[in-house]
Amino acid sequence: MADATQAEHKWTMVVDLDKCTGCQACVVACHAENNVPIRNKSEVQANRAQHWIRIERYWVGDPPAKARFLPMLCQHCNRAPCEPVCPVYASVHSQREHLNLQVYNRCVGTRYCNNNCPYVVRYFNFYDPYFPAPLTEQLNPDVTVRTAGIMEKCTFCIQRINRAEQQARTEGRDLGPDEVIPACVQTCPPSALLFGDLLNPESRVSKVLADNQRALRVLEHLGTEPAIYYLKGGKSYVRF
Amino acid sequence: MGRRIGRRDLLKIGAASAVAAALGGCEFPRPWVQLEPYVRPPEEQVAGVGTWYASTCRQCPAGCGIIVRVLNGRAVKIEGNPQHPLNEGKLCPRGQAGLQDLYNPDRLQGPVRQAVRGSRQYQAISWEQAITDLRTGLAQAGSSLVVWADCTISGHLLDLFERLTAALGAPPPLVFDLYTALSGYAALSSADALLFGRAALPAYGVEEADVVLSFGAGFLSTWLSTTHYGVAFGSFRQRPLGQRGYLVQFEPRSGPEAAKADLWVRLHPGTEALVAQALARLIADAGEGPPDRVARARAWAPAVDPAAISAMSGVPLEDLRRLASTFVTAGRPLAIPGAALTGHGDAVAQAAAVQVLNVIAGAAGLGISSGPPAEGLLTAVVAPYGRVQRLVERMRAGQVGALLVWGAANPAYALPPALGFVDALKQVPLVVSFRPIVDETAVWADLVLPDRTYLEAWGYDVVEPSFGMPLVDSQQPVVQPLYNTRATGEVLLEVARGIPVAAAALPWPDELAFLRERIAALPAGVFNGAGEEVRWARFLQHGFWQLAPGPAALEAPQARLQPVMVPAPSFQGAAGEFPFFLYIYMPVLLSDGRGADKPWLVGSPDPMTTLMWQTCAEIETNTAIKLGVTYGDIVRITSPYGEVEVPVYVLNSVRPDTIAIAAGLGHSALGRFAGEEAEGPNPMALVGAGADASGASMAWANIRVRVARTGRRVALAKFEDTRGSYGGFVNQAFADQYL
Amino acid sequence: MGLDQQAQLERERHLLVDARPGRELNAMVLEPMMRIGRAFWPAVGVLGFLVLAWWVTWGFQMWWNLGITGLNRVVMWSLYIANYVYLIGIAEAGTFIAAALRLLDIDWRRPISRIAELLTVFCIFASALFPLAHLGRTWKFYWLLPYPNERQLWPNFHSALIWDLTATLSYLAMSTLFFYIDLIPDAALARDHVRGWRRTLNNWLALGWRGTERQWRLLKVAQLIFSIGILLIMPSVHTIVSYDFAMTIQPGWHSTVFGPYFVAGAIYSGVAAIIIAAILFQRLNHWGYFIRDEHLNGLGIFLLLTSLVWDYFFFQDFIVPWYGQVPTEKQVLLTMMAGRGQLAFWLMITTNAIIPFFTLWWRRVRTWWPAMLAISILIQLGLLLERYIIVTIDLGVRELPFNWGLYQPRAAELIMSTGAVAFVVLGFVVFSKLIPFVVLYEVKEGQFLVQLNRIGKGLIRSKME
Amino acid sequence: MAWGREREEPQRHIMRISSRLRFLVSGAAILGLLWVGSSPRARTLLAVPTPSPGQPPTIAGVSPNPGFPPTVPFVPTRPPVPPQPVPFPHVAMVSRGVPCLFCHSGATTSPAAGIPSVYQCMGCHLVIARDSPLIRQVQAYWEAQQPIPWVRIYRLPGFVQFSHRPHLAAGLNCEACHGDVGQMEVTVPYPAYKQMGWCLECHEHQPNPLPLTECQICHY
Repeated sequence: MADATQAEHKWTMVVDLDKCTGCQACVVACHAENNVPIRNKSEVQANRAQHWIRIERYWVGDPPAKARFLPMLCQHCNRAPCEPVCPVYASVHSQREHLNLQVYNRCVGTRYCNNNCPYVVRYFNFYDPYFPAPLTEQLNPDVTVRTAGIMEKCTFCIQRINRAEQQARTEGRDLGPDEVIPACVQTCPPSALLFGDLLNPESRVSKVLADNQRALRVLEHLGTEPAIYYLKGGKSYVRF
Repeated sequence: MGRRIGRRDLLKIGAASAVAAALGGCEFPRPWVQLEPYVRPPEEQVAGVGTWYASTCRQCPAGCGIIVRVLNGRAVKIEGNPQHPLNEGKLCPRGQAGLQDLYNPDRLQGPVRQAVRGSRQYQAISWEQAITDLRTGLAQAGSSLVVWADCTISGHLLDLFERLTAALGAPPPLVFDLYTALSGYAALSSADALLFGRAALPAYGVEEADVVLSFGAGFLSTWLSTTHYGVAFGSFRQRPLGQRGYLVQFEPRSGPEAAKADLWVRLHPGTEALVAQALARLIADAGEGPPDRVARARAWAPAVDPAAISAMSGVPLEDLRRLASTFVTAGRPLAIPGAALTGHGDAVAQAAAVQVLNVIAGAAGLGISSGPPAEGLLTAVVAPYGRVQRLVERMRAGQVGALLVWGAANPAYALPPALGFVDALKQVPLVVSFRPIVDETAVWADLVLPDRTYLEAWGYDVVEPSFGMPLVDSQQPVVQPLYNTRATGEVLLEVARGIPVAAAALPWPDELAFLRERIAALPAGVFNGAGEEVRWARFLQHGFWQLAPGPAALEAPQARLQPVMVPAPSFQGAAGEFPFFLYIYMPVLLSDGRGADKPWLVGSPDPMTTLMWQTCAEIETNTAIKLGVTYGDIVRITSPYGEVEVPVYVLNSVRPDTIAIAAGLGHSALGRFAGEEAEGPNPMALVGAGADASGASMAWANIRVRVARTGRRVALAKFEDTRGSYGGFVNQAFADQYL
Repeated sequence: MGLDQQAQLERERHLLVDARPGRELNAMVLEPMMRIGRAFWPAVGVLGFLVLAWWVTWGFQMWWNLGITGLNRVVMWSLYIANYVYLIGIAEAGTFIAAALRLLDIDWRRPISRIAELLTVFCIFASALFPLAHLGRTWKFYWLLPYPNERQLWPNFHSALIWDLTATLSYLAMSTLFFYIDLIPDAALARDHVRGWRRTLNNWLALGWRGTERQWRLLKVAQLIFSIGILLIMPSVHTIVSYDFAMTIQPGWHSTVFGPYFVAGAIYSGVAAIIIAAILFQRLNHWGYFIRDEHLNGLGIFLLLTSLVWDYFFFQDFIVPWYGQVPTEKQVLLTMMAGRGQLAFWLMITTNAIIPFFTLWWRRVRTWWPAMLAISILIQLGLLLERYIIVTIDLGVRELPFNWGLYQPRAAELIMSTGAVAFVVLGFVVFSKLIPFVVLYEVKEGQFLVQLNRIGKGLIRSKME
Repeated sequence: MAWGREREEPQRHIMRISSRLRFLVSGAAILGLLWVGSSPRARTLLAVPTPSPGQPPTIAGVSPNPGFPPTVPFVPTRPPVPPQPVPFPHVAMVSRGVPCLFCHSGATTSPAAGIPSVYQCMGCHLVIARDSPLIRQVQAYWEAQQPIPWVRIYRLPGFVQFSHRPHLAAGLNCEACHGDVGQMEVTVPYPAYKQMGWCLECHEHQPNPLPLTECQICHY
């Protein structure tokens, strides 16, 4: 769908699986920044937990198996499977930001996008969100509170991107290399998450991804061209 | 929270501020909202533009710096303070969730009195009334007053408490809570005192180490300064020149540390310290590695039999040998004593036994720490468990006239029921809780005088451990107080004015005056501040005050001490009757239960079990098959001291002979989220009243239990699909490809 | 055996040679239409209640939103979509069969084709409501329609859902008109022979039919056009329905066989449904004269044929991923056969493949109405299960094994599903009292065309063209 | 070949035509009803008209949002004017040369233009026009140290993330969106308010390398 040549930015995230300690800081930060409701127990028991970014825990090797953490959030695919299937263009691609958008007020809730999302990172509001006062005081006014019947997903903190861009535009300058930083990246203690503009050679992600042997993208064989690169675990030089 | 929200609830936000909050996804909002512009605007605030205030995180004693985004008078986001040397702009989930302490719907809105303890019938009273009651109570109690504080107490408040108790001739405040108890604060600092002659919490330079032997230390989840260790772990994994640290985790259960470790040694519970000693012995015997290290090893290694220890711990001898040589030949090896080994035997000796490895390794990997940075500034020192036991005795004997409980200490929840704290409480004439929310202790209190949350209150905090960077954090209110609450400092000063002896000791007009007087004593720091006003402004602006580095590393002891002897682990409960070992741990999100009242924490998945709103007993697969239980079966777990009923989560994160239970849930109070929505056991019910041999910490890690089926089931509130994420060729193919 | 005996035998066997006077036939058709039996009002009450429950549940669902269903974050399509595919399958088959048999000029179609067409009409109305019921914000359904609006927005014509909408609506229009055109002469008949409000109704429906030469010619032309049109459109429509699944990259759905596979399933379920309806009318209205063994036999053979076709495509649908050896695709098959879906799966195999195959070969079975009724009902169940498996079980297996899931329907889905079926039955019950249910003019035409001729010692049925 | 035949009778033609007409007319009527019911434009046409500026404010026709989702929400294109705590005449200020940004100072720096605080009002009106009845009301609020509960007139739905700052930076003046408030005795919304197409008319003709018509510009 998107054509990289006419994009202003290509927002990209790098996840260093070797550093991620699965501490859930990104999850909570995302809840705080994006007004993602916490679903109550009965909802979670019905497998309706709602976290835009989640830490998937897998076991590798023979018992005693080792646990591995895989942070999974919207991959902002360049060729996103969720986009062509939406009948009302609620899931569309941003040419300028090179992002995969979910337009809440356009969504009618066919949930077709989630069926077609191999990463299952799109969440549906089965009920209206419930924030008992004064928890409402915390809601971030820059982000829409989604009502029931609407799909939602990680936006790469588009509100932060827009704020930074408006700032730069009104100051009449270009956006700095690492001026934008989403909530999850900002809080990640071991800096397992990096974020930046891949079209800007000065950005951190560009430097990290420059001939990086460990970089891979999840389910790339499906041709989705995700915007999130994962750095597969490294090896120690310590002999044992 | 799946219940329907009236859109008007959301609209209140719009009404409360000059910017209509974004709301109501896709319904058009009601035609009109009312605006509430300022009468007299704070000059630094522009409607619709966030203002960042620097403060200190008080979710755990570490003292990370935070900056809070305030928009139209509402705190909307907490971030790490990028300038702060401890967390370098990063923050752990508990710190992120601090906002839900402030905006918790179950907060008390003013002082209340409870006529009948435990009745939960609170009637609101005026602050004047409350202060009069407290004053009379204190006057009657006199020297039999006891103050019980939480380790996250602000320095100035602790100072005021100390002055008050001193004036009344009462013992100094007791600082004790479950977080520090399950982290082994007391034992760890005593171990440092034993080895290095200075009682200070150890702090390890993980970022510099290249080999880290962690003996059950949860330093990435919930232990000492989690966020700093998280930052350090990042650089530990990615050292310059493409080097990568090597982490070995000795633990019966796999937490995030074992998951991230290059080698996870599932050793027998309770043998961590012995393994450390065996490693020291092997280093001394092998003679491999740098001569100075070998020399120190010969000097320090106790006379233990590695073969016996390998048999006892289940770690093969050759593995021990290889680990020993890896450790001694590494550039900057490091050994970290964890919380688990401070819960049984002689806690101090065991912690010291691990620290000995650092002594052997030399200064590089040694624990770094520093003393109190400035005169007149206080830091909370956790009391040894023995003192708690004695206090409970005194209470039971009726020798305690009044008990003031501040903060999240919550002894009624934290202490093992076997200790009989709640019964002893009945003998205390006056019990006052200062917690902003009614917790299990406040249920048994006569007065609840809600303090302000740390986002509404003043304070300072001496960072401990401070990793060689002596720091004083500033804590300032970022929003107007929500309710009719009063800072406990103010309450104390107010109360003291009516008690002659105390009035002399506490002459300050308000706590801010006292606080600024303390801060004025700060020596010149890295921020140049000419004059008190400027310095105070900088202190608040930056959120901390960094002083000239004090005595950096704990230097290795000069005199050769007696080698620390560690007894073989002894367990409470007969092996025949109680076949399983109980492993209690503090989960990342709930920690010791402070997270249970915050939906963001209790409703977010645990990293290992992916459970939300629940904690389960983690049981290894084959064990579960033997017991004939599976996911969600409720089992009754019985220890010599008590029993809990808990659902099963089959997880290969534990040894077959171990059952792991997370602390933090099982609340009977603490608001709707912890008390009603969340379900899980409080593993402290399985713990005995006894302390370890050194009396530093409670004996919570050497308990045997038995498991019995109840036949009941509960639906698990889990995130993962267990069929998918365990085994199966799909899972294997996926893991091989991407993990 | 004498000639008159032979003639007697032929008459018993074949409707078309068993000509009766027009008045008698009219009476046979119109009498049950006029008679309100004892069971009628109770039946209408029960069915009406079920339909009402359907609408009330839908109302609740719009108020509380989809939380009241059993959907979860992994399986976000469920019984609603399964019902949609199932009902529209029956619907398409109904008219398709009527049209196909007419073009092939198969004579046993004559009495039963109206049943097939009515089936279409009701089923397609019921099924068209399910995509709306499954929307998160049903009250915004019109955003799927291309209409000029102040937002300057149009629907996404890349989306299979839009194709689906278009196809369904066009088929709705087509089949309704087809049914209506066939109805006109019979409506005129009813108009001429009944009294009361039914006369007024049929008067409207008859559109002033007088049976002139020109009208008949126009009718025949129209029927021809619509038959051909339906024959062309039906496979395409149901292929498009299958594209809702085949166009995704979800393992188990991403299959090129889905198009013909769905079409086969649709015809299969349609034939079974027609058999059920035919038998019920034969029993309830005592239409032993119109619906005879020869009809059941013909339908039975047709059923066996479609069953075999379905088996073939089903097997195909397994073969392809099996050769592919993609882990997730394999996992889908395993989950169906040995995993969470196994009960439904093997039940479906039994009802759809095994039972028809081992029974329908024998004429005795095909003409024994209880057996046919039982088999057809089982096939209906099996085909609903098939759609259920395809939608929910496949969707429970995702590329990331952390996110597999299981869907379990709750009361809402069950009520709405039964309500939909009740709606179809209710439609039949009510309409059977409004319009003639046998295409009488076709029967008469057939009886006019077909007659017994004596050749030597035997009697031969001959049909004049 | 047909069964049964009868002779054509001329007068039947009329009947045929009339019946065909019946059929067509009824069908057309049904389709038309469907169309009207489904188009939001049609609903907005039914909306309550605004009193033109100068007419006394009325709250008649304020439709409480029926929180019930299934109905297409009733969105009056021209909402009626609510009563303000102080009937503030913008013309009185603007005609005396007070620029908009003097009171709504946030517009250049913030998403929100902001409402002046009572403190700011009194900054001038401690001395200016002290004894006008309206100012007296403001003084009452000031003495009580109470905020003036102004009612928001210019509102966007919650899912529109509007920011004043870039619009002013792009050189728009206030009247472009708010109407000529400076001439208003009673502040009424701009007629074409809240229509996305109306925003797009401007947005799609921007000189940016890419037109400002992408969804994430306003919706997130």
